[in-house]
Amino acid sequence: MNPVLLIAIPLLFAFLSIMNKKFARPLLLVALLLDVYLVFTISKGLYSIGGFSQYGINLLVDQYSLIGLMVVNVVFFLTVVTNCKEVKRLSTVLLVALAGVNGLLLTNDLFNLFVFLEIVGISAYLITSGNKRPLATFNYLVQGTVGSGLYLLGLILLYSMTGTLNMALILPTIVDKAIPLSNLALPFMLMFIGLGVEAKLLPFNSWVKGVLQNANALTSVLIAGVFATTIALTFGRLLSTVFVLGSISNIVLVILAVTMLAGEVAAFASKRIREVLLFSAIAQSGLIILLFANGLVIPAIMLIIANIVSKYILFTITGKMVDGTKTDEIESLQGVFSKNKLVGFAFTVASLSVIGLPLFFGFIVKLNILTSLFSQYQLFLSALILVVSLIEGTYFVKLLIKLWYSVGEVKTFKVDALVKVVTLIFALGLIVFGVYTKPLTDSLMTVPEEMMEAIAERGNF
Amino acid sequence: MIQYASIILIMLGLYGLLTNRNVIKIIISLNVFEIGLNLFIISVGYVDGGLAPILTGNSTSVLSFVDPLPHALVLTSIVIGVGTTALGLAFAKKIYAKYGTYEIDEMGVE
Amino acid sequence: MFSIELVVLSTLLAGVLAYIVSIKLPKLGSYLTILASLAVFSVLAYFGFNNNLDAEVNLIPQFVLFKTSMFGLYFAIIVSFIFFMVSFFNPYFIKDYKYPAAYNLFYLMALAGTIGVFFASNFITLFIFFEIVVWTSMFLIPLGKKRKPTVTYFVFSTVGSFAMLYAVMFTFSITGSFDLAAISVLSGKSALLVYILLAVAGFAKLGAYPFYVWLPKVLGKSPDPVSAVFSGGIEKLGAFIAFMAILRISPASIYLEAVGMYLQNYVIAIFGAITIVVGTLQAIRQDDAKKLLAYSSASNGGYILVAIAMSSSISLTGAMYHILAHALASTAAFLAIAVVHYRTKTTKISELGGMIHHMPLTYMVYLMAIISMAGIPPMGGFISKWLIFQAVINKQMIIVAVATFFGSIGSFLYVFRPLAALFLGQKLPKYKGVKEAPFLMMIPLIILTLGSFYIGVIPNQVIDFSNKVIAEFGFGPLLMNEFGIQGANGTLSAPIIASVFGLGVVVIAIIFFILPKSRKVGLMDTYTSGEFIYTEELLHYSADFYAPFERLYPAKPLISKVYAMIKEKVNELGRFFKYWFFTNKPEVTVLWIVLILTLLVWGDIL
Amino acid sequence: MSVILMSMLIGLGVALFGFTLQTTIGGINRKVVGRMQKRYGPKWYQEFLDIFKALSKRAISHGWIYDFGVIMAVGGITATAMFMPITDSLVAFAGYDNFFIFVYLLAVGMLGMAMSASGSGNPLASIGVMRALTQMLAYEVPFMVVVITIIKVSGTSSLTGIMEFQQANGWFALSLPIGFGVAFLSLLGMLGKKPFETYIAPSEIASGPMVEYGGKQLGLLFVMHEIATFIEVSLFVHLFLGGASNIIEFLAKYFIVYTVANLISNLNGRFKIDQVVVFFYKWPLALAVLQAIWVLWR
Repeated sequence: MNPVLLIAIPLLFAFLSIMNKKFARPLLLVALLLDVYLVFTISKGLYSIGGFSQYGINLLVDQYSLIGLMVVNVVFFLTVVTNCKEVKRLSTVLLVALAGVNGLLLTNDLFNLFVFLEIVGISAYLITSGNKRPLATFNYLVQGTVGSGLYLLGLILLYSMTGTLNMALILPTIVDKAIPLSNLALPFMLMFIGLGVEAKLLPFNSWVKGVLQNANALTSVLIAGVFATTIALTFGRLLSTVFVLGSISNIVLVILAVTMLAGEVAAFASKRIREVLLFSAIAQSGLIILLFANGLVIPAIMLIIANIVSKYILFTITGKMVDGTKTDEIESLQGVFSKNKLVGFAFTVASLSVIGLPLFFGFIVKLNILTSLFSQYQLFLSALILVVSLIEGTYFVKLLIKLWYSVGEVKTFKVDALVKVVTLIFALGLIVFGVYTKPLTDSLMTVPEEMMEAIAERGNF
Repeated sequence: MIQYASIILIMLGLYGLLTNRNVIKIIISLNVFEIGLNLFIISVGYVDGGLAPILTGNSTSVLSFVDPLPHALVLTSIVIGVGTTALGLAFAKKIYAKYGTYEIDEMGVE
Repeated sequence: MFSIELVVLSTLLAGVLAYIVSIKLPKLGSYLTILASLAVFSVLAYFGFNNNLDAEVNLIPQFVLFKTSMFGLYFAIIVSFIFFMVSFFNPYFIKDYKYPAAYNLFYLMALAGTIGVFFASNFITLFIFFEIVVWTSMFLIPLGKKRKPTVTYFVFSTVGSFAMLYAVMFTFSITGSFDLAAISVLSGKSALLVYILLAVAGFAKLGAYPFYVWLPKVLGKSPDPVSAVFSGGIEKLGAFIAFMAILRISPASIYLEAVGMYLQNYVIAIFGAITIVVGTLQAIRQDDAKKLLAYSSASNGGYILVAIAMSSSISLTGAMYHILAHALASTAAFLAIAVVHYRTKTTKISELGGMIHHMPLTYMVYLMAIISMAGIPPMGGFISKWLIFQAVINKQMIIVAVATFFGSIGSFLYVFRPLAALFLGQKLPKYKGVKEAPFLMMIPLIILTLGSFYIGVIPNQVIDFSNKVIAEFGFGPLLMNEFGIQGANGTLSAPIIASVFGLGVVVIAIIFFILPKSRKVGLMDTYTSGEFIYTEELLHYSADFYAPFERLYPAKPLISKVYAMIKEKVNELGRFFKYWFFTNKPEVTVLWIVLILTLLVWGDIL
Repeated sequence: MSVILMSMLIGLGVALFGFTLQTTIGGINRKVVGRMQKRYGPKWYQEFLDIFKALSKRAISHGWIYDFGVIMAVGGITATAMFMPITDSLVAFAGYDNFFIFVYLLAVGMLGMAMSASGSGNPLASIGVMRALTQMLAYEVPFMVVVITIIKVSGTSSLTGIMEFQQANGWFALSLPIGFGVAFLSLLGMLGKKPFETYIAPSEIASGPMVEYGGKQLGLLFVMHEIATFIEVSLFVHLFLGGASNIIEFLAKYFIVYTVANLISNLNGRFKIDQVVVFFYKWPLALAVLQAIWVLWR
């Protein structure tokens, strides 16, 4: 089946949903179900839209995008299902967002990518507008627009040098035409910054705090889970198959390292649960991009998967918790899990996985990251990762202990059975994958090869 | 020449974003930035003395055409820009409804 | 044949089972922990002693590999024994916990983890189980009085385990192997780096200077059985790592002629010495009996480090012996205090008094434990300290010797304090109805005391075993004859000492009982220089016991200020980042973008 | 087995000898001090009379630990004394007269006494014990540093071995003069002689640990005190003054050491307990360490 359906169906349904508001939510669910079904049935290959072969827009389905699509669509679906109440007003926007997300993962064209970036961006602005913090959303909009503007500028510069927008053709063309690295520095830097804004890299991420600080379960999971994963995967593909970092690799590495450090340190200094989680999310995305920038695709994908699952659990539960207790100060949330043990269990498993303790998936990921880094002899970077993850562990443990053990009166909150089930299944998944990872690692094995093949064969033309 | 002009526009837009603390002015700066960008995109496709890229019966070389792709791109880009601006204005209205002012400094700390 | 894998897995399963059972019946679950740890101990001991443990791995996937070694077995038996002994206390404490089911689960998981560590054949396995121990035991801590020590424990443990991880990965990047033997291949600077990192890991877990800070916090505030397990069992993981680091890696460095050892070993010994002194000084001034014992644990860890660093047959035997002796004695002491805590609800020495009249058996257990901890014959601690002293003198490490003697004498001071003020002294009326330990608690108390006594009188079996262990590290056996251990400058005969001591006591006891009988009077019937004092509290000397001595040194160790400062700095940095980067102002982002681009373009032009 | 039994009997003999010896010399010393203070002084066997009188009296007991501690204390000290060589050939357990046995077995006795004293419930006793332990921490470390120098130089920690080494190579008092001085100060501390008698301090804490005792308990503790003194002084003689090859030589050296210590004691006032610690950790420890470094690391 043609992967374009993944984009087309949600878009079509979005139009339909405008016509009849009543059916908006069912349409969204149907679209999601269809997408999930499609994701598990489409076959790999390169699909050109409109038959223009390399001159037109191409969609690429390889192992990489397939994994991304599966993860993102499933989590998107579950997010919508577990937050039915909040979704109502946003159904159309979510449909558009779904199209954008799938497009980002599938597209093989730089400009098309920009378009999807804007689609995702605009839907993100709209989703966050539900937080009743218009100023924060406005900030997000301004920064997002500047970011994508810079990305556009970069890609035009690149186009003027290479004459193509096909992602698979750019690297070969650069090699063919022997374009000097110094010329490439500016366009790639611009694109890096552009995507960096969306990927929450430090100094371009001042929007994150305002947006996520006040987000509910739906918004935060979508922004920090689904969108962040999509952007990270897109970023990853660009970094591994398109970008020639060359002379800017130092700046990039510094930016990423600082992002990681700043995120964790800021989380350490935070006293509100959502703030802690959002800063931690920033640090994680810094780490993910850092891995991509070092060419470590497999660990990066593993981290992305671990990240989206644990972020789903953490943000969903936090969202429900904040809804129920009307506070997100950790001090006043003390002991909440003593009344909600199952939810607490899922939360604990997710955070232990994020910290990277054994028996949980995060541990396997961490081990993989470090093994790969050390096989590149990246001594400094791995030391930094360890230091950072020590800080991370510290505040997560602090948080967990506070949430389990009360000092004074304990606040309560209600969680639907569905949320409980989903978070528990995810938590169990983290444990299962933490003990038995073989299927996952096997399916990841071929990713880098396939990515490189696409370039080597010049997109099969 | 037009490239320099567009770069100056981009710079102006960024400068506006840096210095303005008024929601509407920020949106305008954003627009200036985008216009600069769009001009730049068109300028990339420009070929001195080139023809419009329309296949006629005459046997003109393909190389003498201006590049049509940037024109296509810029259309999309303009559309997106308009969309963003509209959204920005909508948010501006919401902000005004909430705080009663467009000056960010007067809104107090959020 | 019995496979290690099976032991580990079935312990984990038993943990899960105990968890499920204790959701409804916490007490039954805690009895399960007794059974499970008994099973683990007896399987390890039985099959281990008969060399019949199977290292094959069939069920656990991937890179987990086990192997049997005398070294691992020695530790595994000790630690599983401690877990078994302590588990007898679980049924009594379980009802005080907020999450009893979780306690039972984590207790057994921690046990499984430690077994895994000791039998690991490659570093990945070692690290996995090490971390399992860290996080499972971490969740045991907050069930006690305070939550904060959990974080402290996590930080220090993680510093250690990350240092180890780095060392492991670094070794891997050079040798391409995760095998435990790979570290021996290293040379030059990389060997030194791995050496230091592994030493840090050992230090952190053992609670050596400068990482001892977590010990008093964790051991002082955890539930009592947990403190005992930490002190007797989990802490010994550090010794295990330190053994490997110091004995398996030999980075070439300066050889110190005067003490006959390499510089890095000497540095370790010095750190061990500092640990001894700091631990002793702090233990002397503690008012909380558990904290006092915690500092004493730190100080004893220092002895183990000093002994390992000297790396000779005598010193290594001393280290092995000390690990066993300290595990038995310190667990017994912690459990004795746990009984007091269980009955009186306090562990503050200054609030207690005259417990001996309520719980004489507990008192005797504590007495024997501290005799062993202070290194006085005829208990196990004497032999280990004697061996360590022999080695210290043999290596002529004068500075270290000063510390070891100081620690040894200092231990009289601190162990006597709970004895004098908590168990002895006036019988305070507020503890009138307090009873002796319940029957189930007595079992481990008595077994531990007898064990401590046995290894103090007949050291042959232990030394045989430890000779096999040190042979694995390439050291010759310690010579022994029927009565004595052959040291560097003398022989020690534990049975003779014990029997002479016994004879002395018997002779004097006979004389004592022949002499006219004394009239029994109350404790208030004492000489008070003519004052009339009617309340027991006023005649009880327990607060600020060593006040004159305590005045001579600062109350708070300097290093804890350093840690507080580090924490504050991280916090400050976090606030700095939050202020400068997460401001909710778009112009900041734009500014940074412009700056970076300017930098880039400028750099290009230049 | 019979060898051990024989040794044990000899050991008991040594302990009894030590008790008799020290009690006698103690009595003589009381006379010496009396003469110094222009008094006549008691008879030389006065101490025996005191002890036996105390032993024969009925007294009070503060509970089982009070009695048990006394037995443990005297038993422990007796056991320690049983290992003590008198001359280089007269030793009960040849080959096992390890220096560390004395240090640690002595501690058993001390612990027993401290336990018994604290068990009496008298705070003055506890204070005395606290001071005694603190003082022990003070004098023991410099002493041990000196002793390890001796052990390392002579290559053995057996007292007879050290004696033999000195008889061949000269006294340690002469070859290690600094250590000798330091050890003598420590000896004063061990014996509880002024200026280090803070833990007894009769006028201040009413004899400290001993405050509650009377009757047989007191008598046994006197016995213990005498034997402990015997052990400490003999240790000093064996370690520094070349030991003895016959009993007369031993008696002479023993008498001189004890009398000098006693005389010095009578010329001094009393330190406070923290002053004792500071005193020992300042110069004696520094000198002992310096000497050890000079001798061993050269």
